[in-house]
Amino acid sequence: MSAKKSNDPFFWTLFGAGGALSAMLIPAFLFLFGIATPLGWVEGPAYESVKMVLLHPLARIVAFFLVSLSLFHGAHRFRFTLYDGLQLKHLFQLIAVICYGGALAGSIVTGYILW
Amino acid sequence: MNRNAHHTLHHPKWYRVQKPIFWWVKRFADIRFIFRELTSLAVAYSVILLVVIYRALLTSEAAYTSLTTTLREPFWVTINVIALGAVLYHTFTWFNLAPRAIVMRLGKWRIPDLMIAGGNYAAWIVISGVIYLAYVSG
Amino acid sequence: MASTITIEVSRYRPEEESEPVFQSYEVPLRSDWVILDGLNYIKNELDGSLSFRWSCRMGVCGSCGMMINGEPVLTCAAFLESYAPGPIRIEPLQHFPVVRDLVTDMEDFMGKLTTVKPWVVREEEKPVEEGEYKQTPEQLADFKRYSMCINCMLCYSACPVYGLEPEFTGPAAIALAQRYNLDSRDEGNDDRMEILSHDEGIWSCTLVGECSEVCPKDVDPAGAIQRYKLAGATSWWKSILLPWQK
Amino acid sequence: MFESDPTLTIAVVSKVYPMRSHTVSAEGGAAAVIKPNDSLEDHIYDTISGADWMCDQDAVEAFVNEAPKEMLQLEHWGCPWNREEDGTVAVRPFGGMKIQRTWYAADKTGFHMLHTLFQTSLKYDPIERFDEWFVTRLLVEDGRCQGVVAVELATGRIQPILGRSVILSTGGCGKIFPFTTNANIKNGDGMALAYRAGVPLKDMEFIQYHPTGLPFTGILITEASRAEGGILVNKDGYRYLQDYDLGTPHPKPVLRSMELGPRDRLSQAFVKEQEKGRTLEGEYGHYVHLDVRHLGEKIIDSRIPFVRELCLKYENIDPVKEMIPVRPVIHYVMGGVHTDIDSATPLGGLFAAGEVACVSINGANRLGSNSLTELLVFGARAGRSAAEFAKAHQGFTNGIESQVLDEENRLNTLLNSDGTEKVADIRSEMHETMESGAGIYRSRDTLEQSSQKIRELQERYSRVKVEDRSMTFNTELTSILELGYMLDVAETIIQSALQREESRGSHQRTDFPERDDDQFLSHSLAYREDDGSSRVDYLPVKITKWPPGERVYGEKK
Ligand SMILES: Cc1cc2nc3c(=O)[nH]c(=O)nc-3n(C[C@H](O)[C@H](O)[C@H](O)COP(=O)(O)OP(=O)(O)OC[C@H]3O[C@@H](n4cnc5c(N)ncnc54)[C@H](O)[C@@H]3O)c2cc1C
Ligand code: SF4
Ligand code: F3S
Ligand code: FES
Repeated sequence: MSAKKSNDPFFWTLFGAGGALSAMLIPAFLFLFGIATPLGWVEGPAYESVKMVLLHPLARIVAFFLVSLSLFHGAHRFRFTLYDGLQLKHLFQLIAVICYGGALAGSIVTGYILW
Repeated sequence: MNRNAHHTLHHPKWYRVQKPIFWWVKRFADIRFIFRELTSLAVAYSVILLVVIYRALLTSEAAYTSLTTTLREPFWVTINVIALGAVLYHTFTWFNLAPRAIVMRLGKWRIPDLMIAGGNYAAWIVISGVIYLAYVSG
Repeated sequence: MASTITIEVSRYRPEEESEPVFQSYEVPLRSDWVILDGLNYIKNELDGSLSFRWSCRMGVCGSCGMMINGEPVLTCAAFLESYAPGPIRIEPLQHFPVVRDLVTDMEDFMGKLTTVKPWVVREEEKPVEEGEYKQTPEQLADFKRYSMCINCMLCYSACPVYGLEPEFTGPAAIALAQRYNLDSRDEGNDDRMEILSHDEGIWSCTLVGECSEVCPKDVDPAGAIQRYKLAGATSWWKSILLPWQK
Repeated sequence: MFESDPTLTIAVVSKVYPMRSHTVSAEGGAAAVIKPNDSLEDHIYDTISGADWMCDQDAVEAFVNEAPKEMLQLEHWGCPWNREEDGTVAVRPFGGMKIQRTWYAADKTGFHMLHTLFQTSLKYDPIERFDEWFVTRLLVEDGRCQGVVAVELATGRIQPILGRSVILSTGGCGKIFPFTTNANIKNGDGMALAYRAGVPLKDMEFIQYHPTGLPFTGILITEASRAEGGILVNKDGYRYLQDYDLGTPHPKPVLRSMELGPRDRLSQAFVKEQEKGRTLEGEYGHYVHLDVRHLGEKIIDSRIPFVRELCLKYENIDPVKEMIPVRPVIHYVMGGVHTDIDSATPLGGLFAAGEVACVSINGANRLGSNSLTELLVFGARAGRSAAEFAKAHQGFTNGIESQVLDEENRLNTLLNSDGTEKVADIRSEMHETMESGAGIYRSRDTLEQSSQKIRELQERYSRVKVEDRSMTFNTELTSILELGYMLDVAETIIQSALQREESRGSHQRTDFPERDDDQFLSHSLAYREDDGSSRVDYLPVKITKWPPGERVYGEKK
C-alpha cells in the first residue's frame, strides 16, 4: 500500500464544518426565502429591514463562513460521489481540482460581493 | 501474511466480478446512500442562492424586488422545494451520524448517542426559530 | 415435515465452469432450521460436492457469511422461515474473489489485518511478575465494543467503497486498530495513525454506514472510522499549527 | 503461545483460519489463582477432587503454579478481562471450584483469548502460517516425528511440511457424538494422527457431558449462567439436584453445591430424573429447564449477554421472560494423546497440548474453566520442549520422501475411488451407536454392541462414496478424512470404556457402579493394533500429596 501522506484531513475538516453549519442554518433560510415568502405564507420583511439584518457585520461573517464551508462540503461530497457512483477514480486529480477549485472560486467571489 | 501461500494469492482460477457502473440502483440502501451524497448539490445550490440574494441586496432595492419576484415563479418554487427536501435529508442524516464520531463525557459518564443527536436537534430547532422570528418580525 | 423451500445456490467449479451458475435444491422448511442447516442438508443428502465454510453454528467463529438475497448475512444466524416462501438465493460474499461455490478468498483481508498492528504496542513492557496492568471498567468499556469483531467480513461485502477500491483498508481492520488505540494499555496510537491516515486508509471511507448495518456483532465500524477521522484531522491540524510539538 | 527465540522458525498449520478455531466458542472463563483470599493449594485440591483422583498430581501442581503467570501474560497482550472498580482483574465463581477464581471476558472468554493470541502472533515474523491446510499424516522416520503431510484446501496441493519437532494442538473430538457443543472442526484429527503413528491415547473413556446445552443445536449455555444464580428445575418446577446429594437449595448460588456442582454429577442427575419420568419431552428428546428469569434483565445483560443473544437468535427464546430448555450435551474429552508433564509424547519430536492432549490434569472430569488455562500453560510448555528438541536434532532423514509419495497416492486413490457408502449415513450411524453405547451411563452390553457397530462402520468406510472430485476446496474430501479420524477415535473410546470396570467421574458403568481404586487408579492407554482395533494398557496415576478421598459436594464439604 502506498502510504502517501494524505491532504484529506484538511478537506475533511472543511467538509465536516460545512456539513454541520449547513445542516443547522440552511433549512430555515431556504424555507423562508425560497418557499414561504414566494408563496405568500409569510410576509417577507421590507427591503430596508432585510438589509439591516443581513448586512450587519456579524451576519456577513456568518454568511461568508456558511457559504464558503458549505461549498467545500458540497465539493468534497460530490467528488466522492463521482468516484463511487460513476467509478471515475482514474480521473481523481482532475475531479479534485475542479471540485475544490470551484469551491475556492466561489468563496472568493462571495468575499468580493460581501465586502 | 501467509507468505508460503503466495502462489494462491490472486490465483488465476478465482472468479472475480467487477462492480457495474450503476451498482447502486440494485439495492434500496445503496440508492439511499447515493441520494444522501447528492444532497451536496442542494447544499451548494442553497448557498449560491444566498449569495445571489446578497448581491441583489447590495446592488439596489429594485434588484432585490426583481429577485423576489423571480423567486415567485413556479419554476423556482419547485426547485426550492426539491432543494429543501434534500437539505432536510442532509440535516437528518448529519445529526444522526454525528454522535458516531464524537464521544462526550461528563466525568465518568459517557453521554449516550441519542442525547447527542437530541442536543443537535434541539439546537437546530432553537436556531431555526430565532431565524424565523427575526425574519417575520422584520 | 410438511413444507419445503427452494434454495438457489451459486455454484462455481473452476475446473468446469468459467463463471458461476445457479443450482436449485428443495430443503425441508423447519422452524428451528437456519440457512446453514439447509446447506448442510443439501451437502449430506442431496449433493456432496457443494462447498462452503462453517464451524461453530453459534455466530462466533465468523466463517459462514454469505450473500442471502443480495444481503451479507451469517447463515448460522438466519432462520429459513424468515425467508419463506422463498426461493432463497445464496451467493458467496461479494467483493471477494470466489475460490469455489460459496467459498471466497480471504488473503486480502488477512493481510490488511496485519498492517494495522492489532497488538498491544508499548515502549516498555512491564514484567509479568509485577502483575496486571490496571484498567477500570470504564476504560474497558471504551474499547470493548470494537473488540467484539469476529472477522466475518460481512462489512467488507456491504461496503461499496471496498467493492470499488480493493486497496481500501476497510471497516473491520480499522475498527480493530481503533480497538487497540482506545485500550488504556496500548501506546501504539501514533504508529497506527501513520499507517491509516493515507488515502487508502480512513480517508477512503465516505461513511456509507452499511458496514455497521450488517455487522452481526454490533461493532459499529462506521463509528470507529468516524472517530478515527476526527482524531486524524485533529492531529493533522496540530502538526500544521503547532509543528514544534510532537 | 510461542514466545520467540530468533533462531527458530515456526509454522502454524490449521485447517481453518486460526481465529476460527473452536476455542473461540468458549464462554465462561479461565481459572487461575490471583486474589489474596485464594491459594494455589485450593485450586490444586479442587482440580484433583473434581477429577475423581484420576489426574497426575505433579501435573496439576505445575498447572496451577504456572497458571497465573500465563494468564497475566495474556493480560499484557491485551486480553479484555473484566475488571473490578479498582482496575484489577475480576473473577467469578465456577462449578466445582471452592473459591471464585475464574477470570472472564464477559461470556466470550475463549473468543477474546483466541483473538488476542492470534492478533499478537501477527507481530512475530518467524511465525509462518499455513491457513486452511489440512493435515492428513504425521511423518515419522528414524523413531521421531519430522513433520506432517497437509493438503492446501484452496488448491488441493498435497505437500509435506517438515519440522524438527511437531506440536499437536488440534482440539477435541466431540463430533463423534450427535449432540455436542463442539464445532464442526472437532473430529479428533490429532488424536487419530498420533494414534496411527503408534502413540497411545490416554483415558479416552472419560468424556464430559455439559449439563446445559440447547436441545436441537447443542449450543452451550455457559456455566456462568448458573454461577450468576440460574437454577435447574424439572417439569414440576422442582430443583431436582437436591435429591442427588448435591446440597440443599438456597436462593443465592453456593459454591460447590447444587447448580454449581461438577458437570458429571449434574448430567448424571439428569438421566436419573429422566428415568423417574420427571423431565419434559420435546422434538429432540428429553430436557429440563434452566431458569434465570429472577436475575432480571439488567444482570442478564451485563453478566451473561451472550446467553441471551444465543437464545434469541438461535432458539427464539428470551431468557428474561422464559425458561431455557436444556439437556446434557457432549462437551469435552478429558482423554487424549498421552503426554508427560513437559507435553512430550512417547514419540520423539512429537508434542501435544490442549484438548487433544492428556497430561493429565483433568482426570475423570474436567472442572469448568480449567481447560482454557490448560491451553496456555501446557501450550507454553510444549513450545519450550519442542524448541529444545528442535535444537538438539538437526536435519531430516531420507525416507521421508517416499512417505510423502505414499500419502499422495493414498489421497489421490481416495479421490478417484468408486464407493457406494454415503458419508452422512456412516456418520449418523456412528453418532447413534456412540450415544446409545457410550453415553452418560454405560454397560458391558451396550459397549459391546457399539464396538461391533464401529467395526462394521470401519469396514463400510473403506467403500465410501466420493461425489466431489475437484482439487479446489473439496470439503467432501475433508469430511471423509475426518470421518476416518473419528471412527478410529471412537474405537479407542469404546475399548477403554469396556475395560474400565468401575465408575468414576464421567465414566459410569451400570454394571460396576462403584469406584475401584485398587484396580483402576490407573490411566488407560489405547494402542492401535495392525487390524485397526485397540489394545488397552494401564499406567498408574501419580499421587503425590493428596491421597484419594471421597468427592463431596453440597453441605457436606
Ligand atoms: C462451547 C464451549 C464452551 C467452552 N467453555 C469453556 C470455558 O468456559 N472454560 C474453559 O476452560 N473451557 C471451555 N471449553 C473448553 C475449551 O474451549 C476447549 O477445550 C479448548 O478451547 C480447546 O482448545 P484447543 O486449542 O485444544 O483446540 P481448538 O481451539 O479446537 O483448535 C484446534 C485447531 O486445530 C486445527 N486442526 C484440527 N485438525 C486439523 C487438521 N487435521 N489439520 C490441520 N489443522 C487441524 C483446527 O483448525 C484448529 O485451529 C469450552 C468448549 C466449548 C465447546
Ligand atoms: S466488524 Fe462486524 S461485520 Fe465486520 S468483520 Fe467484524 S463482526 Fe463482521
Ligand atoms: S460501509 Fe464503507 S464507506 Fe465507510 S462507513 Fe462503512 S466503511
Ligand atoms: S458457523 Fe460460526 S459464525 Fe456461523
